[in-house]
Amino acid sequence: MTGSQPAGPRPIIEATEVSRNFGAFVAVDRMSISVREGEIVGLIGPNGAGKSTFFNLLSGVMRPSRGRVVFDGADITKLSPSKRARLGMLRTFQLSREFSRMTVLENLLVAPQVQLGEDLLPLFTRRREVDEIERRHFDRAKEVLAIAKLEHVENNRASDLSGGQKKLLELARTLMVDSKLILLDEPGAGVNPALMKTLSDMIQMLRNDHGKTFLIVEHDMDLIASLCTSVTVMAEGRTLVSGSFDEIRQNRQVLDAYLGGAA
Amino acid sequence: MAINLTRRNALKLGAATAVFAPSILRAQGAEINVGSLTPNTGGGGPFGPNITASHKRVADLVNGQGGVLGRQIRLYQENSETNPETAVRAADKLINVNGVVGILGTWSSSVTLGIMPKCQTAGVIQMCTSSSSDIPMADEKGLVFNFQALSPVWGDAIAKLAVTRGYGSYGLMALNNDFTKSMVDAFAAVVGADKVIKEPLYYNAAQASYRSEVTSLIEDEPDAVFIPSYVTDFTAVYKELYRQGYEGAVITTGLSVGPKFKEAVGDAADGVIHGLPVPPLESPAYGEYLKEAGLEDTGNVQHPFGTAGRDQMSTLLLAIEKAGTTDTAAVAKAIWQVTTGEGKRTVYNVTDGLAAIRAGEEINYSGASSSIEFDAEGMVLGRDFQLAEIRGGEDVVLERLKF
Amino acid sequence: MNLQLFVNGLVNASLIAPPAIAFTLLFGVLRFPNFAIGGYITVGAFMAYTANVIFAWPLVAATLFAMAVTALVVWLSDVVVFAPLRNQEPVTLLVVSIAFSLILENLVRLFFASDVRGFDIPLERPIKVMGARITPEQLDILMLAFAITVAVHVVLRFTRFGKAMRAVADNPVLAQVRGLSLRWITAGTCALAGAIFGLTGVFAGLDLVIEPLIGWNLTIPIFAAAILGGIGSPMGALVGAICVGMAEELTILVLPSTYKIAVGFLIIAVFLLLRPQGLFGQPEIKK
Amino acid sequence: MSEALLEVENVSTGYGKIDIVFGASLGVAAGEIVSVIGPNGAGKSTLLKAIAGVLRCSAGDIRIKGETVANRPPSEVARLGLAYVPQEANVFRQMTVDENLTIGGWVDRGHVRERRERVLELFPDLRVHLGTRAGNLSGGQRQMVAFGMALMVAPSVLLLDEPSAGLSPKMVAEMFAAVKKVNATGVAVLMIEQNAIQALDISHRGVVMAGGEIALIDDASALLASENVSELYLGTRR
Amino acid sequence: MLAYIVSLATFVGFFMLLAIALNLQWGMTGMVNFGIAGFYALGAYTSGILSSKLGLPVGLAMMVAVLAGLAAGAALALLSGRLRDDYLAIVTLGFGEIVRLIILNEDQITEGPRGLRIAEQPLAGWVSVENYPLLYLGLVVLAVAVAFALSETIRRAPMGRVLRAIREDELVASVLGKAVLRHKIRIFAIGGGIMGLAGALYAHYVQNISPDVFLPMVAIFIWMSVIVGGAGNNWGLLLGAGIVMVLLEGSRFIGDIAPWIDAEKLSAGRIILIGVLLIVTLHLRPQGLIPEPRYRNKFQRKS
Repeated sequence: MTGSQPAGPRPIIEATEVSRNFGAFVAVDRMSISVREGEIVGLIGPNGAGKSTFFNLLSGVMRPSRGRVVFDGADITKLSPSKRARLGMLRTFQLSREFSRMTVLENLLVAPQVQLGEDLLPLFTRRREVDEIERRHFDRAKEVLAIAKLEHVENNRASDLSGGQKKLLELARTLMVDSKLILLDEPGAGVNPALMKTLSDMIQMLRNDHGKTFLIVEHDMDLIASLCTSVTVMAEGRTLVSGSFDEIRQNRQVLDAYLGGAA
Repeated sequence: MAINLTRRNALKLGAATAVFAPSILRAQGAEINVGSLTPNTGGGGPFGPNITASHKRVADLVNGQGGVLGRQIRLYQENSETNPETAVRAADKLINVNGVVGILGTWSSSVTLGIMPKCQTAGVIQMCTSSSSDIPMADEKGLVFNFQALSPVWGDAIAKLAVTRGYGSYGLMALNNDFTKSMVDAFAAVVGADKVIKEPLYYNAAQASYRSEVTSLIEDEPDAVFIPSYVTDFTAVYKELYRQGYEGAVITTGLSVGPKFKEAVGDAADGVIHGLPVPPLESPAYGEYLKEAGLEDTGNVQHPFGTAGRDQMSTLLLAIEKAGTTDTAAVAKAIWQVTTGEGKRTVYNVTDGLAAIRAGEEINYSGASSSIEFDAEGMVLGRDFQLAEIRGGEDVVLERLKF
Repeated sequence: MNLQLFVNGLVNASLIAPPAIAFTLLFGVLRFPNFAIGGYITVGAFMAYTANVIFAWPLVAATLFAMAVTALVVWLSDVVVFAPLRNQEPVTLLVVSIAFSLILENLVRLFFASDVRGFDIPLERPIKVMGARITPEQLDILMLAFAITVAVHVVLRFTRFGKAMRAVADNPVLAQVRGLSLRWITAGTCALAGAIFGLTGVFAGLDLVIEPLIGWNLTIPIFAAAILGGIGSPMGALVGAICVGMAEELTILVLPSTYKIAVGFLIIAVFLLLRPQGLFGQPEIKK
Repeated sequence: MSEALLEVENVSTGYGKIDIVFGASLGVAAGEIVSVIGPNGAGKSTLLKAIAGVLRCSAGDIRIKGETVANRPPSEVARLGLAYVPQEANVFRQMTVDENLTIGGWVDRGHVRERRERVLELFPDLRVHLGTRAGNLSGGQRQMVAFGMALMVAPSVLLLDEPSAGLSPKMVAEMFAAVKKVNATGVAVLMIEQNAIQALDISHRGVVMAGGEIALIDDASALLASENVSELYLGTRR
Repeated sequence: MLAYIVSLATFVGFFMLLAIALNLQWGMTGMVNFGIAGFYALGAYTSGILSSKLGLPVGLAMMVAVLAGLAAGAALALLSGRLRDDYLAIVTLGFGEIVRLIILNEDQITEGPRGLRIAEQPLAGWVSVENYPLLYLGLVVLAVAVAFALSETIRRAPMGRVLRAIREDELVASVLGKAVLRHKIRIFAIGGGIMGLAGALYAHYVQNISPDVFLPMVAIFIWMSVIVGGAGNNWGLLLGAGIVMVLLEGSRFIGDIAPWIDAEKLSAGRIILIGVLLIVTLHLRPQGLIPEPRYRNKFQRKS
């Protein structure tokens, strides 16, 4: 399935025959996927195809019933979400989840991993270093705020943001982190078309300038078309077909199950 | 930072208390301050109010007659909630704000012992009705007077009656505290360990059910069960015993089976055997107490702790008059002088006692709770002990023991 | 002995199950664990006492009176105390409800003092069933408790009001948007739960003794039962009540009975570690 | 255009004491679809919540069929014939689809049976799921249940907050078709959409909101044609 | 009078220590703890038994008490750290009750219901007996200051930020790579240690402790302090602890002015008063008297 792609850079994440069932219901059924460094892979499919569950399996929020997930050459099937994150895998959520009683700025500052100042002892013994790191994060946060067009609300509580702003904040948070792979769960849902441009520019820039890899679940076909190097269509818990966007949009099965007559 | 804040709080406190300052200062000048710390709520809740009332009655009486040493008595009453945590802070207030010479009326041993370090440091007299044998040990300055027989005495007396009834086997169950535990030990020692069916069962107060405890207690069908306890938990336990069909004898302390118990369980109360230290019913002091408290003489014990409250306050005031000062060491010494010893004039109330002292007589106060004689450690020596059985909803006295 | 312990456990369960269900119902609509159950039960017990002993009403009439008054108290407490604080975190409201329970308990103490009391009905001797003893009164309690559980289940599942209650518990904003009056459904739930608490007060007064702490002493077992059942499910609460009731009684086989309360807690802890969502629970209460 | 069923006049509203929407006015007539578009944070959802009675208005008036509904509880607003479908949390997750529909018909319980049939005709997929808990449905199916619930009362005004969010392209088309079908029976529809172009395609008029204010109200076709609007709010990609 | 104020201030100090600890656990991290009395008792009994029965120097005994609280906190969080709020409430409450039951029942070690007498006091003999309470108050104030400084440092540092993030949304925090459980265990342990310290200070101050002191009521008062003062705010809770204690104690004076009020009614009234205070405060100031400060980055002002 993924063999149709030309041999290129090594795969950053590889899921092999991953399954997950809830009782008798099989949400993800022997699903396999492979994403290579620098790719932006779109994961699309009808509602209820198991995309979100599959994301949960990749990011460690759920454990697969069967199958194996390899990230950057290491088997991470049984690792906790935080350990995966520290290896360089990040994700966002479909319904944005912000730290609601913290300010927008704080939401960003909390994101960078393994901060010295998060331990107790360095607060007393290595104050200067802690401050330096903090300064660096602060500067970075300012840049990210500018990119995400959230500067004017940096001191607002995250709970006061509108739905679309929360989405942006969530994406912005991933920019604070040094990661290799970013899993985006419907980044475009509820985002205004004009902002969608900002969003797609951000993703492009991250890939081109920073060499990041993306796996994106999305319904907005424009976004998928403009960003993705390849697309996998999921239905009923497994891969229906994968290939380039143009190949996909010609596929009869895909048209019937997902795109409908519209595309 | 925090130092500042504490200071600020302290200032705020100062401001709050300053409101009361005038009365406090006046009190310290002319009046004699006495503290009453009684269990008006919590485990001692059923008994505290009687003690409180007794303290107040005696103080009012004396004030009406011109006070002691020509000074009025100012009584400060606090609730210990039968909780040593609260009691310590209440004692603190009595000692440091009200400047009391003595704290009267503590009931449970943990409260009496809990406030003892504070009282000892400040040199304040304590009068209590507690039964822990730790009390004399903890009292290093000879300032503590106990108006209650220690619990082994209870167990001993009750057990002796049980033996005369010739029960073949006993089940033991008790509230989990010092008072009842040592009573169980004393009881078992008298009836003989071989007659005790199994290890005593201890339970905590305020349980949501006592079912399985009772089941286990009567499993081997002992002839009699001994359950030293307080009224709240005993009532629940007894109901359970009755409902599980126990037909043997039920023996407990008199504390558990007051009128409220009889009211609560009705006719089922018949047959319960109980004992407790009692006022000498024939004593004039007890008769006077009943009148003061507005009670009918039923020929039965009423207010076992209320009578002690009367004696505490009376004794303290007599001793102050006798000592001629409120210096606590002197007053403590005078307490022995006005209660203990032979060949003195016996008085039954504080009015007569004060008159006699002023007339230069040596007196021996004989109280409503006992004749009030203290041993060298300040523990009351003799209290009558009454054993009774409930029949037809009334206590029928089986035996009255003198110690 | 073991059969007797089993019966003991059942009687315990029948005391705990109805209030655990009522607690669960209240939780659904009020969206926080209302720990004032202790206060409510105490109020119920004392109201029944007042009617039965002071007004000399028959116990059944006194019980109905207690149920009515307690229902009113629960509703008023929501309107006056809890409703204005609805934006607070559940844990804050939990602390407030404990404070409110203390207020109720001490109000009762203001009027009735701390004396022990009992209803004006004679104690009964047990009947023997296969060697285990149970009194007719306990049998009544047992059957009533079971009837209440079934009734609540039926109401929730099949009646219009029951569906409304579930809808409000599920999604209060949407329920309002669909035309359900939050005020009336909350009032109805409070009244239903209150009536059950009042009845529990009577049961407890029959079983133990009537005193201001009567409700507080039952609070932990009730809460534990509701948690074991997974808050939100009446049938779960029943099963939870049976577990807690049994656990408390069977402790005595293993440990000194002074550790009774501890063992109850330990079982809950172990259980929660193994199955954090309760017996029948659906997760998510935090926001 | 006939007289407006829903009138919003100078409404200011928001969360707590902070207003997010300032002096908004608009009207929707029977048989009309009006789409509200605008950037994130413009106050579109907030305005809808105020109309439905979920939020209080600090100023202004809202009328349905001439009767003031501003600051009345949502249950009363619903009884006056307004059906609001929120964007998130729009079904009772613990209840079955059938129960959801029953609750949907709460204020008009005489017609539950026939209306359920109508909803099932509109969304045949739901028929096999009647006994399923709504929480276990897929996102698209939930959206149908939410929409279906609103149709259980034969509303005169329908408020939809992003009915197409999270739906696959195929379902988006189905959803819009359903909206159109309902509208054809004379229902006034006010809806928020990010999928602005498709939404305007089926709308009669469009409202552009920005910064908490109504920037522009015009015919849908005019908005689609306007270069300004499309650059600012519709995205340049078409 | 002064002596009383000193003594009351000392008690307020114990409350403040407990409140600071609870604020670390709940106010900042969102971990519910209704077992405060258990940690308090653990500290009190550890220090009391070690110094009075085993003759350890008081300072050392108190240090062990802190360690005991620390260890208990860590263990409890390790076991139950993943539980949701209401479940954690009952598990911690259970912990508190179990500690109390053990103290009550294992009387060979703890003296059980009759209570443990502790003659030993820290720095005894440094000053005269009359001035000792003042010295002790100084000691307590020092402890409060240290705990307060620690808590404020954590709150302002990246550590506090992570804790708040965990409070708001554990899953997101973990997806961002934060070791949620480790953070929770650490903060629960620190809180436990502070509570243990409070217990040890209490024990050597009152010199006679019994299981009745450590009822769940203690936890209720501390919760009230934190909520009234303002959760998440260290200054607020100092104020809250002060108010609750002053009201609790200050209402005693009502009996002095109005001696005709029955003592039983008065004490019922006092509890009612405290309850009403909590409810009224929340009605008037939903975030507490001093709400949690909004975060400002220290670099923000400069830029």
